[in-house]
Amino acid sequence: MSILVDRDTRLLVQGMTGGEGTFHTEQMIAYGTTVVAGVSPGKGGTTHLGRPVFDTVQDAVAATGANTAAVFVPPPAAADAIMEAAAAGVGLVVAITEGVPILDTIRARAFLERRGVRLIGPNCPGLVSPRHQAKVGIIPNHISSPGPVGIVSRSGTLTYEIIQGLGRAGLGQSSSVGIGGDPVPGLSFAEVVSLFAADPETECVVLAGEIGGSDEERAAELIGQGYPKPVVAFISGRTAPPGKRMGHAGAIISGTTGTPASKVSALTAAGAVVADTIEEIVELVSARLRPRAVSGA
Amino acid sequence: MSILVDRDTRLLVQGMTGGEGTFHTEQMIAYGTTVVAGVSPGKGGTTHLGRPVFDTVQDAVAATGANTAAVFVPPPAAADAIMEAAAAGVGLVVAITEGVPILDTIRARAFLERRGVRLIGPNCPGLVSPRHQAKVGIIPNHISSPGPVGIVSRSGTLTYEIIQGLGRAGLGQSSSVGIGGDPVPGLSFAEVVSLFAADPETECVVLAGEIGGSDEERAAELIGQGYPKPVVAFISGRTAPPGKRMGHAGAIISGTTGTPASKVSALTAAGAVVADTIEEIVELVSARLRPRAVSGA
Amino acid sequence: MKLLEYQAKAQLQASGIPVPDGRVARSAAEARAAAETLGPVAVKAQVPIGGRGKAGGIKLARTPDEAAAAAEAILGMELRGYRVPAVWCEQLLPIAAELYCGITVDRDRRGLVVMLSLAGGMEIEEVAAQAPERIAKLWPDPFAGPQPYEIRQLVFAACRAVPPPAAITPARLAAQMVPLVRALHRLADRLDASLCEINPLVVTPDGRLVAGDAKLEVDPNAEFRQQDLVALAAEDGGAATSGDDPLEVVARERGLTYVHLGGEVGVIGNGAGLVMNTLDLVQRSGGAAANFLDIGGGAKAEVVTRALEMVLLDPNVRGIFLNIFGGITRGDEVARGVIEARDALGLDKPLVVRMTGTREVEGRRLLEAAGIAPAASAPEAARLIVELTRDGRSRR
Amino acid sequence: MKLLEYQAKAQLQASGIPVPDGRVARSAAEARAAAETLGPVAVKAQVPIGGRGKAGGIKLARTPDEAAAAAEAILGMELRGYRVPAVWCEQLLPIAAELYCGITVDRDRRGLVVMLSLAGGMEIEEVAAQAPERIAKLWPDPFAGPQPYEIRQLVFAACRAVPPPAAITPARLAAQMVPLVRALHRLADRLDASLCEINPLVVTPDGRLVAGDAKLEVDPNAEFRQQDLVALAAEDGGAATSGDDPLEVVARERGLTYVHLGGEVGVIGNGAGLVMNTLDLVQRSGGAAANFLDIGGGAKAEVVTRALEMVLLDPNVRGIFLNIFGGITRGDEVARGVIEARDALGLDKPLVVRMTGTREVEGRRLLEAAGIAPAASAPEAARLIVELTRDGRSRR
Repeated sequence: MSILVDRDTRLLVQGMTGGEGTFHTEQMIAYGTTVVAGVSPGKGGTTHLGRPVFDTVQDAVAATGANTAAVFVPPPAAADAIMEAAAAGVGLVVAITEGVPILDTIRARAFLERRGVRLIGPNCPGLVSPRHQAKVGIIPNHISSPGPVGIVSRSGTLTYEIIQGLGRAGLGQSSSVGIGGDPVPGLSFAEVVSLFAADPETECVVLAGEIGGSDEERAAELIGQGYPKPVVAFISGRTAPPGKRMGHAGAIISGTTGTPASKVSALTAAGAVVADTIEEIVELVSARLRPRAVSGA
Repeated sequence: MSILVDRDTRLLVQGMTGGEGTFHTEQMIAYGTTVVAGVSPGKGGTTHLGRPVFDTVQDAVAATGANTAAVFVPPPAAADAIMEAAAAGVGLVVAITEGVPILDTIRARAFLERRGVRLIGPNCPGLVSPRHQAKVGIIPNHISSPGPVGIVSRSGTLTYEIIQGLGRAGLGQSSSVGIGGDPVPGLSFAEVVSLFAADPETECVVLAGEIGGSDEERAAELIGQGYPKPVVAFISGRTAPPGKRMGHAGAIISGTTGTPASKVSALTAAGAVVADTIEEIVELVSARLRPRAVSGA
Repeated sequence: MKLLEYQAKAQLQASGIPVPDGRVARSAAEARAAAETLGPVAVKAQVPIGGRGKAGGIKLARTPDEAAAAAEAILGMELRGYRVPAVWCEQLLPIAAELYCGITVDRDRRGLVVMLSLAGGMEIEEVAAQAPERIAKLWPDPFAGPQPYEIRQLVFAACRAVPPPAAITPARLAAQMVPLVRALHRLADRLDASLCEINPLVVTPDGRLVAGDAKLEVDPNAEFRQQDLVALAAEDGGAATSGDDPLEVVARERGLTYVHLGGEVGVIGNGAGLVMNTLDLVQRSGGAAANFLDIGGGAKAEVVTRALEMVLLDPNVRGIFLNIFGGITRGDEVARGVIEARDALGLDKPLVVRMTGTREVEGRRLLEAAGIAPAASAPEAARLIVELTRDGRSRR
Repeated sequence: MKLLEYQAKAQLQASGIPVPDGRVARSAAEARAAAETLGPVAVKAQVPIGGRGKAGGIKLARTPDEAAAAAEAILGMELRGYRVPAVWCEQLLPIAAELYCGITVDRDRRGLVVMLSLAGGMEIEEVAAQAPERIAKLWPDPFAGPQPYEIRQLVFAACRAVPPPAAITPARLAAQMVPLVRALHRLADRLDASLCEINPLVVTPDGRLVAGDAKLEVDPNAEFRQQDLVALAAEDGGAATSGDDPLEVVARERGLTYVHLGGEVGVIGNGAGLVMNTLDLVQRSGGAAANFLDIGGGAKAEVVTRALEMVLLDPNVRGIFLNIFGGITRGDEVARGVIEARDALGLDKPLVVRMTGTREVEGRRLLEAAGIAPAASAPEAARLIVELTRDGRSRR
């Protein structure tokens, strides 16, 4: 059993017959994910990549018992696809689509929350649990390996960097979760960090945040309340230009949170160690997983 | 303990400072109901009928611990008032207002259902539980008396007729509930009938329905599943002109339900006795509460 | 309140739903002019009833002359009690199939329901009665409205129930129905429509959807915030209501809930349930009610006066049964209205008042002081008024 | 995408929110004509920045001559990098108090937030920082929107935090704020606004609310369905963007996510996090990034070509660091774009490519075949490009 996907995951792919959908579904199948269906309105009754295609998620769930959905549909229809999956009864929706209007995401997120359905993304790379050969999303197949590190990150490409860096040091992952880079994501850092706390496969957590918002600060609050596992954090964008201000309202809402300094100090105060580079993440994780080797060095 | 209101009821009255609100709040206080607050936006901080008045239900609940709301505000603002009460944390909202647009009621009803808050009305006379000296609404004070009969009715004035008829025969009520005459009511016949089933104070139930809709049929379904108490039913409007048809859609939706014949036969099949007049209701209830006296007559 | 076809179609069109091009004509000349612009047209009587075609209220016209002749024939004709004030001249549609799409209130589900059937057209009610499974339904969330995925589910379900015509694939139908249903729902929401119906929803041979007919009914409780529609419905000389019973038209103008029934006992009461029960009581006593008149809750003296005046407009009324059980309505107010009306109108017909409930004592005292003896109970009052109206004696 | 004040006010007015009467003027003559109609006016520079008054972008004019002079002075001036293309001449408002009312995205609460403060006006940001409790907030349900009762709660809370001015009672403020906030929220919803702000929201001495200024920002992700606004923002010669960095203007026209930073290392990568980290790496290696350019997920060869072209428009760029970690983006596509661009542009500056992830092997093979050796890691690539740009040597 993993945190969100495992051998019991039965995945349907919304937008499977499109270009990106096809490519990444092939990759997920190759990785070992149990892909049971595709959904493309109007293509019901056909087959694609050896999987049955349905007009609606409702039909796909009824016919295949799918319990997880990956969304590869274009931005104008993405939020609707997310809600469709949730209404049809899947328990987890992973929305890869980039460029979803924020008001759409806000509504879809609220819709899923009311139904107790988990959302990852949108604008995210998805997640992978290597030991279970279960991947939902677009994290490249060859970089992950099974191991004790749980990764949660806002950025897709940084997630890959961290996976690869850990891998080169011989450190595999329990699960790697890219929660997405949009201002309003589905699952938050704090929620994934909570899942890792209860996950026996995870021994150390890597949290890779970014400037903006205060989700990292929220996760720090949780970690500060006595988190049972070591947490290595990383904040990217420390030298990036400050984002465009959103009028007065942005300042009123964000207050003093959102800056790299705010995030680093909140995480440090909570007991996490904060790495300055991806190489340092790898070193710090190694040290926490093999404390004797380090103290004896 | 009664079904919905009792000595623990702490009532706030929305629209208490208006004409109808004032009159009926006086009546409720006179009856013995614990009225703790009034709500009239802009009149916060004043006192009316010896009760504090607040600008918002939120304030009223915070200050007085009100757990029940009566709504006397005019139709344009009634649904909003209902939702305000529910959002502020009361458990029961009794909406007296007549003439609420149906789409407003639909939304308010859904809003309350999601929060697990009970709604009675709108366009209803409210309810009274004589033994507990608790009345919320506009049922005249002097007609009710404590006793074993639970009444649930769509029509306000018919409710009074039945209460009065029973009273003249020496039969008091456990609770009398007017669920309201609008096409989309809050609590349904079936829901109130369920409450009476579990209410030790109620020995016999009077269900007074009307032509239109199929709530009586729904209650009959429930009663048919082995209801533990005798039910005397009454359907008014048997000689009334058929209502205006709502285009094709009305026919498509209503099917064969909604006619007096449909209701009478459903209730009879479920084991209820159906009275033809209010006088007959009284006779039938008497017979069920004092079977020996009747069989010996 | 019902809108006429052309009014409803204007609302649909403003919402982005395709409707055929057309013109309103109130004379043969106007119909001729319309046909000159539009080409072959259907000339359709503008009355708020269904089945106009079967009743002779719709004629096809290939030329302007035919259009003028059709308008000549239809204008002023009476269709189920409605005199036709105007015709709608509309370009003929090539029809591959007729669907049904409607939104109305589903009392059982406590919300709006969207219905779609590929077996639309004139026989939809039979379909509903005989094969309800051929109609797909969707109950949208009252705050969110129908979501695109729900509408796609509706369309694919409707296409499973009744195979779509060759002119349109399920996917193409879904692509057009998503915006159409959303627009229709927004319209229902914005206009407080208790019915918003397109039947037939025409599929053209090239696979487009066009509203062949349209019905729009507005919730009377919402008229206070739909004053534009109230004005619209009153246009065309109150076309939407002009065919009603003349007494009911007067009652509506006076803001009274009145239904004309044709008997001799005028019935007034407060609360629909009580008035319906009063009708039942009159019938049981061997009488026939002249009308249903509900003065509602909280009625003031002035409303009672207007109600009495209204009932007396019916020349068949031989006496009045006023049945009041006060809750929000107060006996003293009612009594004042009764006395005022009697005095003002010089009432010379039997009046039986049954009054109980809130301010009953005060009300009875007022009535008695004015020489009107209230009856002891509703059944007794019914027996009394039937007796009094049967032999024509005045109670005064 | 930001609208100018006059554009935002037109949207408010169409939504039923009161705004002062005004005219746009693009010349002194037009400003004079406006003042002749309007009387005494404020002449306001139309640039998408705050604090225009302090920067000299707003002048009061009592006469048409003064208005012409004010327009003459303001038109064409540069305010924080924006050249003023137009002025908004607006009737002077009598002001009893200035409130703040805004709707924006609250990332923490995962939804829109409505904010109201009776301490509005220029100092609202200080209020937010020093006394945030003086700003009342409401988080509406994303489907239902703000309900009247919630808005009343907001208003009464705001009046508890800051006492209302004598000109208006809390009840009267609530009565006006209910429709105003609902209209503002509908506007935000309809226009995909991530910010919809009225500051100051003026209370006139007779207790009316009028929008003294207005800001409206549209979510760039929603531009596909807000084409009217895109066209509007482009009017006035692209007024809303004309003051931006010229390279950024070009990038926006080309559909690229580009921020000009001023250093000498051009940075291109896929994913904001990765690009930000790349900037960090360049800085750590002692270099300075010329720009931030995120080609996003799933970029095709053609996008890579455009990105390289874009970066090379900056004359300060002495070399380029292309950092790709393929997920949805594929290495072979990127490699093709790099090769195409190099050949088409005759690239003569150092180019360091770091590529890993999806189709990494195919991408590296293509690059190597074209004579471009990919770097082994991102830190190594950063060190390399900084070294190459520092001494100006070409890697080719």
